[in-house]
Amino acid sequence: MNYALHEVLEVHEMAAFKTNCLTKSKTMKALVTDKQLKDIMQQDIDVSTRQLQEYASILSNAQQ
Amino acid sequence: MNNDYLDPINSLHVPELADTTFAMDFLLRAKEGVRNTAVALTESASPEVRELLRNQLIQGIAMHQEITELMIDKKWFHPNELSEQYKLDQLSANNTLMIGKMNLFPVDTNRKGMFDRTPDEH
Amino acid sequence: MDIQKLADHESLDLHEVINFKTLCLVKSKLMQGLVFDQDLRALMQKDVEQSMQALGELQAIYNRAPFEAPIPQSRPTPIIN
Amino acid sequence: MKPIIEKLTGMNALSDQVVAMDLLIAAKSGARNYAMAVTEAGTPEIKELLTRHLMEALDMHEQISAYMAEKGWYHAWDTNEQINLDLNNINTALNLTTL
Repeated sequence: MNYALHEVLEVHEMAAFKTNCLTKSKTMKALVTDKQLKDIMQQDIDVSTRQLQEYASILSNAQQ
Repeated sequence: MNNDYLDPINSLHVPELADTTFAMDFLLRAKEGVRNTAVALTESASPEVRELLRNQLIQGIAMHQEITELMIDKKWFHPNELSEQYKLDQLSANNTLMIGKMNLFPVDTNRKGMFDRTPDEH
Repeated sequence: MDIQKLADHESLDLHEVINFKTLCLVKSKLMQGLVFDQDLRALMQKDVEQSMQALGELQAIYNRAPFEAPIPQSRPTPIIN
Repeated sequence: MKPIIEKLTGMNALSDQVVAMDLLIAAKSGARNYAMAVTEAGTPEIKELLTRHLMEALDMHEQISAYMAEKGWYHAWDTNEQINLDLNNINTALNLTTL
């Protein structure tokens, strides 16, 4: 592992926050009627999914 | 070291001490600047304001990076070796406490008399 | 609605950012006289230049705050005598 | 599907407006969290990643606030109007029946 402890902790923090957001966006999208809002949420889901995958790879690198 | 600010023994290691302190101040300012700009960005609605703040945010992050690298380079900052950093933290806290105990400005610092009239009035 | 004016909340945040930038600029400028390491000094000078540019841009946009007013020559309340 | 869920959960107050507001607040706190994280990162790789994510969060925030302004759910330039809207929303939330 070549990351500093505090950055790993920050990434962990962001990953937890983003996981929460993604879960909420995925479930709430079903409750939304407006097409435009649905589109924005889908976009948020796509971006968050990719970001979480990036975090997962950093976190697994950081694991000793 | 002793508490006499005029004793030359106290000037030992002053350059290192001063520079680490100033660099740390610089780093903290850069950090706070990035955070402040990001908060302001999430409050702004006008496109011009957003554009301006976004550019300044990117610039701020770059400046923060440069300061971090300089400090690591000069061995003033050890983000990857926590016990090294611990030693520095404790040393600078001790030194600063010592400065805090010194009587640095023994005479009256009121210099308002130097500013109360223009030279022509004499 | 006057499109040229800024919104209340963003003007307040500009106020915060401008004051912070002003303090940073003055610190980076004055501390150059105190530092020993010349690399650090050079970086501070770079910060001064960037901050001056940034502060000028912020001022220009701050002009459009809803509470904008004519700027006096100096501070209105003197502290001497 | 929506009316059924609303009936079942009693959440007919969970309108698009509430969802959009939730998204806006998430984007906003996301951007702030990212700014914190960027200034804690030292490894260039992590810093670049977080900076990119910060910009994406800001894009999302911009998009969702523009959308809400368009729908009349967000009045950036009219504080009084925004306060009226807030008071309305507060009342809606207070009058929600708990499950």
